[in-house]
Amino acid sequence: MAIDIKGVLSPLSAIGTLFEHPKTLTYPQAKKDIPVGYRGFHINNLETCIGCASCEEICMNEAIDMIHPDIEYNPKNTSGCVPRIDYGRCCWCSLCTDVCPPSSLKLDNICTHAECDPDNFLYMPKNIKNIGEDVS
Amino acid sequence: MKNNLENTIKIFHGPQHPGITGNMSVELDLLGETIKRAQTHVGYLHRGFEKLIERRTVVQAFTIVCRICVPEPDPNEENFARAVENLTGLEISEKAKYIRTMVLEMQRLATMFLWMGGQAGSIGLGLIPQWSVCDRDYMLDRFEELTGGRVYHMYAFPGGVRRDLPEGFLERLSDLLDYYEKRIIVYNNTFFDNVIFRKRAIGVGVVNRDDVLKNAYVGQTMRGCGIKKDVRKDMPYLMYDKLDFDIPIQQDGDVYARAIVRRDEMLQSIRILRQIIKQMPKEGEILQKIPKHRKFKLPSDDTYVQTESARGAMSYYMAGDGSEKIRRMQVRGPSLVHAYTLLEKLLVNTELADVAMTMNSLGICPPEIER
Amino acid sequence: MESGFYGSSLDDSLKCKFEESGLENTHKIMEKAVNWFRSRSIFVVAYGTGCGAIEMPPTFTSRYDAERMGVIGVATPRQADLIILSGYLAYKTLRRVIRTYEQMQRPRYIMTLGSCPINGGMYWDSYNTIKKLDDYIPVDVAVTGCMPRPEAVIDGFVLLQKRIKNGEKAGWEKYDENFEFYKDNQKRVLGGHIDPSYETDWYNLKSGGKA
Amino acid sequence: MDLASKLERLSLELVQKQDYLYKVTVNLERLESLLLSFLNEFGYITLDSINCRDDLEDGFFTITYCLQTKKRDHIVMVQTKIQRENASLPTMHTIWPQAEIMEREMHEMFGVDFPGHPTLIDFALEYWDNMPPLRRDFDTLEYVNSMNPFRKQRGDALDAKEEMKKKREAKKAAKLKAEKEAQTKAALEAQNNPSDEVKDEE
Amino acid sequence: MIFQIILLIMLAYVVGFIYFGLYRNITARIQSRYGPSVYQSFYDSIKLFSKKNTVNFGWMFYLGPVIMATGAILTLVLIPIFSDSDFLRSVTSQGNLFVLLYLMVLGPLGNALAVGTGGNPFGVMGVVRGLTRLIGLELPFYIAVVGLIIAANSSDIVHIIDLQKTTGLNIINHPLLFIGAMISMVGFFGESPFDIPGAPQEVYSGPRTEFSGKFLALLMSQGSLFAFAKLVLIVDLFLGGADSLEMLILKTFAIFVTIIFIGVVYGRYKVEQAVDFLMKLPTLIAVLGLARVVWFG
Repeated sequence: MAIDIKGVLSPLSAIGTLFEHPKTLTYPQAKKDIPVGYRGFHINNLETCIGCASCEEICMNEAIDMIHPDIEYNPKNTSGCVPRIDYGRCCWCSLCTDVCPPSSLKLDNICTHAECDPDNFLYMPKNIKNIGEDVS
Repeated sequence: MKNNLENTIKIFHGPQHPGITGNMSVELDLLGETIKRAQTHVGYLHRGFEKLIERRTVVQAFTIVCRICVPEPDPNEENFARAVENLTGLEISEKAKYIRTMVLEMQRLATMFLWMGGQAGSIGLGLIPQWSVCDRDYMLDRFEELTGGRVYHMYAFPGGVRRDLPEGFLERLSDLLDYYEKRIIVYNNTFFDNVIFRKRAIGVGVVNRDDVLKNAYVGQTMRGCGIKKDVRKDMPYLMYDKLDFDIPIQQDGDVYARAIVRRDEMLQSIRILRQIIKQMPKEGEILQKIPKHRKFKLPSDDTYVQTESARGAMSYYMAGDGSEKIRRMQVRGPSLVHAYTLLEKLLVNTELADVAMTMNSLGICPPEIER
Repeated sequence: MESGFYGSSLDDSLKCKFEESGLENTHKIMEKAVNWFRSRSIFVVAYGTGCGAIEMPPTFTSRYDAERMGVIGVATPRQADLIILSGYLAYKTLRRVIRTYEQMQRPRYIMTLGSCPINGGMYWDSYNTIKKLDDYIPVDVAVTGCMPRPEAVIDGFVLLQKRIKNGEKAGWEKYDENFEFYKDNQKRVLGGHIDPSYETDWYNLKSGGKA
Repeated sequence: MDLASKLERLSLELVQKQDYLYKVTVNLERLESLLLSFLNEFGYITLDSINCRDDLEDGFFTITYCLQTKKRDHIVMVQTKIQRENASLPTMHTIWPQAEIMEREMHEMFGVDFPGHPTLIDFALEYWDNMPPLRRDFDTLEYVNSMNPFRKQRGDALDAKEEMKKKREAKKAAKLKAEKEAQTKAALEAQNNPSDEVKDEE
Repeated sequence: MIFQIILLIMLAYVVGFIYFGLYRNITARIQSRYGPSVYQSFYDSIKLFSKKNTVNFGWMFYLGPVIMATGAILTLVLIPIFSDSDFLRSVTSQGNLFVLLYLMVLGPLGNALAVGTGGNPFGVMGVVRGLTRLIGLELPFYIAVVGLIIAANSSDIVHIIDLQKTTGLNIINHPLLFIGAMISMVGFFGESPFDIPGAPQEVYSGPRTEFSGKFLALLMSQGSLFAFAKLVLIVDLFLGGADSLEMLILKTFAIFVTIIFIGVVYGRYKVEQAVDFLMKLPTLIAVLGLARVVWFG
């Protein structure tokens, strides 16, 4: 009866991890830095959005609707509409931001959204000039 | 023949089962614990990708292809991009080629870590998945920086890649590789050398060497049988002909041999990545300027491209029809043949306890079987 | 469906008993305590119905470690409180999901990951996937993202725990109340074949063909 | 290449598509014998995949068999065309076992029949009673709309083109209106103060 | 007396659950994460008691957990907890090792009875695996116990404890017997490499597949009671018992941690591999120990 001594003993080295610090991110308390450039939720600078609907056109998920905004927007907006994104459709491919002519539509690095009612996933992009500024 | 199945009980291994790789099921006829017949069922993940791609333009279809195989999206993107480039005759710059090669190898490492978790979990070694999935996460962090996506990168665009390297990225990647080299020694001690894994895996799920070439088994299944073939060497694409690496092989063709091949491939991936970090050109065009706002017109022609994914050769057939849309794209992943022709054969006369292990070692990925 | 003996604490009969003896407050406190314990211990059966299955391992292993919040994976639906449907559902999967869900014991909850179960997601024009999951089974928490990061999944757990703690009306109660509605929808989309079929005689097919 | 001359003897042309990719086109009658000679004579022992393409406009399916040698250093595509109506192909599962599953899939997705194939039953779909879904005349969006309702909250979406037009027209109208108003104003002013003008003239 | 028994059960319940919580925490730390709260098992068990059961497999199915709990409680009551005090002495003196060894098998039999009526193929498969494994587990453990009985010339546990005070601890006197008993104890605790009955990758939760709600809670409670009983048994037999609560907890915890460490780092044997292993190595060690006892005293 041959005994694989190495095979029996070497796994025991794993017990040493008991005295190491855990690698866990305690998420709701400690948040990980999500790098700039992460494809998170949408932001739209209404001061520069021209309402051209390029984003609506390129989106193959038909996730983007053009609607009239409640707040003040760019007076040069050609259609008077700004995009609203259905997060029951979006796949965060960022094609809409790639084709945006004035680069007003961007992706922020905020990316968590949980909701009890599945009807509440129509997302109005936050009106922020640049990523990082005034995320409130 | 029918007598074999008398007195058997029929159980379903899946689709909701901790021991199955993804959402598929294997119908097993058991006599005691011994399997007398196995039958694969797929379709739980069928989305009709090939239909969806026909409805979309090239640019729109680009975002959908990476979903074809969930654990490793990048070979899909690479295949798609290369097929479009072949059809339209686009040439990409050297830097873009290097970046794509780097992404593919990073993805290979990440997938291998996930596989290691699955393989160890299938023999009840709950420690290794906890470690290796965490280690994979560090690679996903690098992906997050580079591509902006954690799992689905949507990075290798036809004509190049979508973004340039962030500042200091290569140094951070190099640090991660140092860490991985240390970790692989730890995994070697705790998992590959583990007496239980050796006892369970050696001599189980032996693939017949004569079948391998004819039945189009690929990847580690093939290399575990001692056949030294790899798409990266035989039909080099991107920068693989300028990089120095070996193809690890094992002779036994069992689960353990495939595990060792995978471990050695991880080391080779690290070696390739180190070379890429050294050779990465500073300057270069990231994405080809494509006239008319990234609109591709595919000629009415067809092509067939192959990429070595972490589980074997993955091929795309693509045909255009002179318009912006793709006439037909067919995916032939490594799992299709493995999950049907091979798995059904391998499981007969093994035991219920071996099912999860065998399945994991074949690298079966259900979303890619049925698309 | 429920027999007296195997029935439970904190159901209506118990409530009546408490009320008869004038102990409504005790019952309320008990219920609150039980809700707290329920929120602290959630047994999860993770059904990898779609792409989201790839973010389940990081959530439950050492990087994000959902277990520290009392969210613990179990193997069988019988023991589970929460089923995670991670991604789009093909019709074939929906049959299994309904079956799995109905095997779970009350109180039971459903959490969906990704945008696909909400409104079709990127497979909105696919002929084989479900577009609005909450028509067929009641969804308690939906997490959007493609795929949702483990952080988002944990946010979903936190939201669910808050709901359970507050004793809000959960999906399983809706399912029991509107059983006909859900069954009608299921029948409409699954064409009456709600149970999975495992009837093909593979072996005879094969040997008959090859002989 | 050696294969090219061999194929020339069979009066078939080998086309090089990419560095590692070659293509042979053959008609359906000769397909089976050609595949057999690829396997037995030319050494192409691996069947990598069978692809099917629906050329709806021309009324046929294009079938591609991808073959590889033992060395696996190049791929040969053997291509043939079959009629779309009552499509039927010889089955290859006796030669290559993996063809069984590929043909089963093709049967389900395109409705191609394989006489002699033992397991032509469901592959991925369950209780499917419509047209084979990958045929191009199957409209998946129409099927989806008949089966699954989408959410109704998005009813307030506007057509941006229409809005643009509307806004442009509104702008134009506003401009016109302004012009008109200016004109009428001027006219009114002119009417109201004819005396002034007269005076001015004077 | 009744009061003492109730006190003992409560003690075992609390200690068992906290041990289970610690088990989760230590495992989690080795897996480099934090793990759940130490009291998580309490939460689980209270939550499970508050669940509604809608499945009905008949009375036999629900008697299974009850039989198992009975086995666990009886085992617990018959083991002397403290060596020097009079606590529960009159009950423990009624039993001896043979009764205990019988009672330890009662649980799995009750389980088999219940799962058989449940009719779930995975449950039945798990039970068959469990019973097969039991054959292998019992052999080295019984041999070790027989060795101790011969050495002490008595099957009374109290006597064995008392004897260790004069002759020294059995772990030092009879190390081979201890190793044999410990290896099978790893299996009795359902730890890797002998955790085949409930292997989730193969048979879901094995025997527990159909149990839910209150009955699962009962199973968990009896599991922790029984775990405590087994730990105390090992401490009594090999570590000379304990004369105070602190000593008891210290000694049982040492044994427990050893078992956890073995369970964490190894994978899972297949059932016949497990029996094969248990029949060979631990049995051989135990037999050598027995021979040493018989020939050299």
